[in-house]
Amino acid sequence: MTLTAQLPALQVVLPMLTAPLVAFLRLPQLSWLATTVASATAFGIAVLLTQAVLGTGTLDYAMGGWPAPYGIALAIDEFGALLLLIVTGASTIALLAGKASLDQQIESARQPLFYAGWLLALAGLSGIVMTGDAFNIFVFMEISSLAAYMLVAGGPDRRALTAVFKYLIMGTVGATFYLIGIGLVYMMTGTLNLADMEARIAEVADLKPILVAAGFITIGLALKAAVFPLHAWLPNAYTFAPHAVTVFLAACSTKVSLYVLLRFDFFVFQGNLERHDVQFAGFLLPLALLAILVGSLAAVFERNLKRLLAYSSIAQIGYILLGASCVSLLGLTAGIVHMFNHALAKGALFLAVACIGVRLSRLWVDDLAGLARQMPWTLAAFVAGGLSLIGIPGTAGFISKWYLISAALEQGLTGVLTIVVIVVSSLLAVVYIWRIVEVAYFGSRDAQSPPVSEAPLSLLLPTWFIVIANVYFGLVPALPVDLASAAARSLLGHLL
Amino acid sequence: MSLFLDLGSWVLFGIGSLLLFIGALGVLRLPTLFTRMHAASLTESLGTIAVLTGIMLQAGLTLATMKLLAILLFLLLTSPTSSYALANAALLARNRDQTREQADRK
Amino acid sequence: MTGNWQILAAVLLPLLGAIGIAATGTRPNLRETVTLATAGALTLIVWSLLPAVLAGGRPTAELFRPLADLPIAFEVEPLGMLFAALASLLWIVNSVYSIGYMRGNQEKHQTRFYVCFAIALSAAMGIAFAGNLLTLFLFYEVLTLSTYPLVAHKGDAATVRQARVYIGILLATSIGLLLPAILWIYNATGTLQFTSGGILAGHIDGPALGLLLFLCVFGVGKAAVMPVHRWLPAAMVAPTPVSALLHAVAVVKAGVFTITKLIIYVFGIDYLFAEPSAGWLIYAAAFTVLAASIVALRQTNLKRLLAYSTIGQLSYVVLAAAILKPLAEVGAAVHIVAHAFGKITLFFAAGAIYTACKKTEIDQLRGIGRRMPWTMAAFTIGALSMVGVPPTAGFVSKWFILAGAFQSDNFVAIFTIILSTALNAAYFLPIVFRAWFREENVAPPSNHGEAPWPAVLALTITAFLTLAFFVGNQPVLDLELQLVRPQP
Amino acid sequence: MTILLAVFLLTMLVITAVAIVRTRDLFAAVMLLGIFSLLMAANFFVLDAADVALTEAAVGAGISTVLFLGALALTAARERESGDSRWLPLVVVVIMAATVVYATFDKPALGDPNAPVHQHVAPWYLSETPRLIDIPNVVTAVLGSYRGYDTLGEVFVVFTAGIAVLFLLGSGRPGELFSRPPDELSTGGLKHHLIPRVVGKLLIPFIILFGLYVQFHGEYGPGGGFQAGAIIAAGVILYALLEGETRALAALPESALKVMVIGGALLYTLVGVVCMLMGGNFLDYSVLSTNSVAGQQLGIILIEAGVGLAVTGVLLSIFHAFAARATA
Repeated sequence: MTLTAQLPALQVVLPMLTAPLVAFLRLPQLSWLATTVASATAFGIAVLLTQAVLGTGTLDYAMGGWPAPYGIALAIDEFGALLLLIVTGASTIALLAGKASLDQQIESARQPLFYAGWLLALAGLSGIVMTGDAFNIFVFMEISSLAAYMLVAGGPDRRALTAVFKYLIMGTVGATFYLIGIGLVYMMTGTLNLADMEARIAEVADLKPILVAAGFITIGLALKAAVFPLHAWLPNAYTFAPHAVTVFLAACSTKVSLYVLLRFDFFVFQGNLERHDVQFAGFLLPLALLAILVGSLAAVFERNLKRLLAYSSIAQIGYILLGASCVSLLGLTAGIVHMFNHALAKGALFLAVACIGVRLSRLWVDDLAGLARQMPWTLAAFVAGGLSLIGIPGTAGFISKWYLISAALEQGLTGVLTIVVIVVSSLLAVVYIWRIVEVAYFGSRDAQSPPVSEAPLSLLLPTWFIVIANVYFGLVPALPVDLASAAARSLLGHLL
Repeated sequence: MSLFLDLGSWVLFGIGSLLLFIGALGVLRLPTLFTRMHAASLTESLGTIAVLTGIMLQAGLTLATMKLLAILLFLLLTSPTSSYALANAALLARNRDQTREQADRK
Repeated sequence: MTGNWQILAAVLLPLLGAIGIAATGTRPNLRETVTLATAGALTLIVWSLLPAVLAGGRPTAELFRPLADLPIAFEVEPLGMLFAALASLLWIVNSVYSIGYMRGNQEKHQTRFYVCFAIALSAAMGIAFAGNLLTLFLFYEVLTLSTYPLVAHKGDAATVRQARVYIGILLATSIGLLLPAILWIYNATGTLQFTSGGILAGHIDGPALGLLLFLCVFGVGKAAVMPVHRWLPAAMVAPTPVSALLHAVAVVKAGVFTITKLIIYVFGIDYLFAEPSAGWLIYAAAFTVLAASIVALRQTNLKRLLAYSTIGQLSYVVLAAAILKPLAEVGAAVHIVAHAFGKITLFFAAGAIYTACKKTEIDQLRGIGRRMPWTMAAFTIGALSMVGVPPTAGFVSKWFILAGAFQSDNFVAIFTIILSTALNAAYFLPIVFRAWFREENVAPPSNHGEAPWPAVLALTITAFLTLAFFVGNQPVLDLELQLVRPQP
Repeated sequence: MTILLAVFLLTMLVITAVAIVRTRDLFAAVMLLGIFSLLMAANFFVLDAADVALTEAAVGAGISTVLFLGALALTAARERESGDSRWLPLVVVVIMAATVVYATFDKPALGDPNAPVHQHVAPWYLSETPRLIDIPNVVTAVLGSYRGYDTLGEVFVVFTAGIAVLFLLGSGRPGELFSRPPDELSTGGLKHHLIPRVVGKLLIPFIILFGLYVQFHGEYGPGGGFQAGAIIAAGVILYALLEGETRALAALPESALKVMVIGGALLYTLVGVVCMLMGGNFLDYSVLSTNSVAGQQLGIILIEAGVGLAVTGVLLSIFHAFAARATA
């Protein structure tokens, strides 16, 4: 077997293998280095895999060499490749940028364990994305969740523990729901392999256990993905986590859950549950719209910088779901592209927050008064990220808005309502981003507060790298759009 | 022969069940912790012995009997010990409470 | 990045200039040299495109291709050529004036000012040369964002509040109305390419067309058609060179330019003319013209008066475009130029007065003509141009608009133009009268003369241009008549 | 008879669950949780899932109880009255229960040989395992080889939990897992009580021996690394309770625990990597030996050893982290 053929396995095994080695290192600096190298290598593997997927289509890998329904199969299609890029990319950038910030927030003695947790989260998330097996998803979901709880709990504020407790309870309930659903499906089909499940479910479609399973799986994953109104755990978890962790998790963790949700609801259940698209439009569309409005409104009235961005994330998750609930090629493309673009925009914003966090201990909007003069590059990056979030043309955010509105236009009259909501929430985004920009640029700094210098270069460079990526993918979005439309096509395979 | 064994085993079952029932009744009806423990620990040992011996009679001289014998040995060792530990803990806790009360009164 | 190098240079050069300005921020003289050199070079490049366009050529260029069939691409056509030529020319004059004004008033953050100015010019070039709606929208937003720091320049609480109104209205209308309109058009026609004769024919008709026109007209907030005009008076908190930029060089011009371009190249004049549901536009424009003039009558602050005058004058352009007759479209284009010359002169004069003696109210201007004769002479010329008196630029454009209105017997338009001319005279002439023929009622803080020489030089040039355009408007007409002449 | 037993056990389960929710005494809740696990294990046994029953008994009733008690030593023993209404959770739980009951309406009967689970993958496992792997306990074949990747994931779930606990409760010094208890305090526990010490010392060797039996007997009967790890860890914890932390750490020192945790996790992963290096897929044990069946068996033994090591190490580390915190 060539190395290329082994890449799918290596993607997960590499961070997994590094984690125990990193965990008990005596040198914190070395543990960071090892983690970063592993993460960067994982990103490299993800790039190679994406190339392979774009070249030859879905990659399959039989774990243990056992054929599909009997063993566990990895299956990476365009959707998975896109998510892998997001996960590994976010991890690498957050590690590169987060060094200075993490050194401040995590005691050096606890760092090796922290980085081991980071690698486990990375392995867990990539594992979920790659696998083609329902139970395997659960196992890796557990790894990533446990690791994520730990990373969030690393925050210096004691309230991080309360936040994590809520996150843990909600996450466990979500995972249990998912497991119940899987159990029911297994009872009716006798298989755990997603592709096999999809084929065998046809015989038992619309029986009660399958219906209930679909409900449990959807709700469980929606909980993990913080879909409104199951989002209560998210704001505080993002707020009190160490800044670098927020960058990492905000960019990818909820998206991975949404990815599983879409794979189940479209790939496994779509063709078999009667009038499935109508259910989507009936249940998820209103939720998505509400998420967008409520999240944006909460962000407008929030005074804590990180929580503000967290509420904005809830709204953005709504966008992704909105795209999916159009149940059309364009809509799914929009939702999936937005996964990528939102990761870019939120990544840039939270990185800028990390830059500020290195210099300021309190992160309320008022604390930023006049900061733009002292940290011009950081605030400029924040503005750029904000523009992308708003969806100004020339940034990545615009591309997803464009596809979303196009998808809504296809829907006729209900689409008009959708467009109104998108437009209103974009305007709310203008309001909440602009409030910060205004304070930072035109507020005056408290005379007593000590002078603040620009963030270290090690943080600024990755931040600006992502900012430039925002612009680049706003102008040349071929890669995410191609992947997303291919992914949408395969998800909708049954209906096309 | 087997009839006698059967009969014997059922008698043992009856005795064991009765002892366990009395023990349970004691746990429910007796007034304090120590008296309740007294009821439970005493009857439990004998009751278990009776029931397990009954099962052994049913099984005859097989591997199962050997396993049951091991279980019986295990139970005979652990159940009094755990009773002891429990009583000890209760004693310590009561002492602690009393010292606390005395401290409160002062 | 392919195509005509001049177009790409025109868009990218100001950006390079902005970097240069930022890099030389600590040395003001060098910084100003960079600004002027960039402005000069830009003007040369833009004007070098003119012969080709006059000869009927349509140079094109492409920058990126973000969406499969929607490139960020440029195509120079007469209307955009005119706008770009105008904006680049006025940038030089405005820069000269800015140097005088900013130094004269010892403004802070001058580097930021010049950087944003340069970015705004880049955006203006992008708007002017945009080959499709997406490109236009992109640069339209860049223009909004880059002018925000200029408007909020002073940075105190009141200024920031007004700047919030500015950016709020402009972003809200563009994202809320224009973007859905663009998507609608794209969804219906499958293209966003600007095409002679429009692209909508056969795709959208009836009330939907009226609705789309509504989205477009009010989505282009920069055109300040009432009721989305509020940002323009709010932006008066900005330094005067910025007001000049907003009112004459780029921003509002970009607005009316966009509407005119949409009407000609997306809706199509003939298609829209035949569609009764689009008829409301002329009323909206007429209402704005008259209402703005009436509001202007009641202003006591000179710059606010000028702002409301601009709102009225902008709607002339919209009105002209909405007449939907060839001559009126030419009039719309010419009025963009004419109003630019006149209004920049007026603002330069207002800024010069502020720099010299910190006067902002109309009532304080009595007798000021004797202290600042050059400035007030230029102001007078600008005011006459606004009213439309020969021999000023304003007369030329009004002539064409009226001719267009008669072409279609559009009595609403004719009536509006006549009445508003009277109103314009009613609010401008008293100022001129007071400045020249009344005694000073308040003693100035110092015995001042004219403003710093760069400012006076700049306003003299623009006043001269206002006069010169009356006789030398032939090139502009040649250019713009291509709009209505069938393509070879 | 089986049905009767199942109904009885399930009824007890519900009663215990309700009691756990209702009690405010957290010690009582912990004890009830132990009972709950034991009932659960019995239930699994009734359903013929002996492996699961063993794990549930060892982990749920054994280790978890100790860890809960360790946690209680760090916090209060009584639940604080919370102002939140309990109605919403109750409603949610009732709806969920009703939904699950609703879902069972169309389900195949318990033990129905025509149920999909008995028709698709399972028969293949039963018929092919003798040929491919040749061990009597098919469950071990499934867990160790067919779905070995899942098992690897589960080991890492345990590992992650251990890392998380050490991160939160650990010593905070580089290279040290948990703070050491001061020596004078280590005289606590039951060290001066003759009866438990004698009985404990008598039992501990047998517990460990049983653990090893479960570890290596996994190919033939119920058992395997998870259960064995939990049982051995329970034995060591018992020793720690009787003799004090310090003696337990002397018997199985921190460095040994570290080796077990890292070594266990790495052993499993590296077996997979070696398979890759030898030309197979990840965790494809067939290539480990010239004979693919022998390779499979070797692989399973190795990874089970990894599981056992890692689970023992992690559980003990977690226990020590809690205990050290409680005494310190």
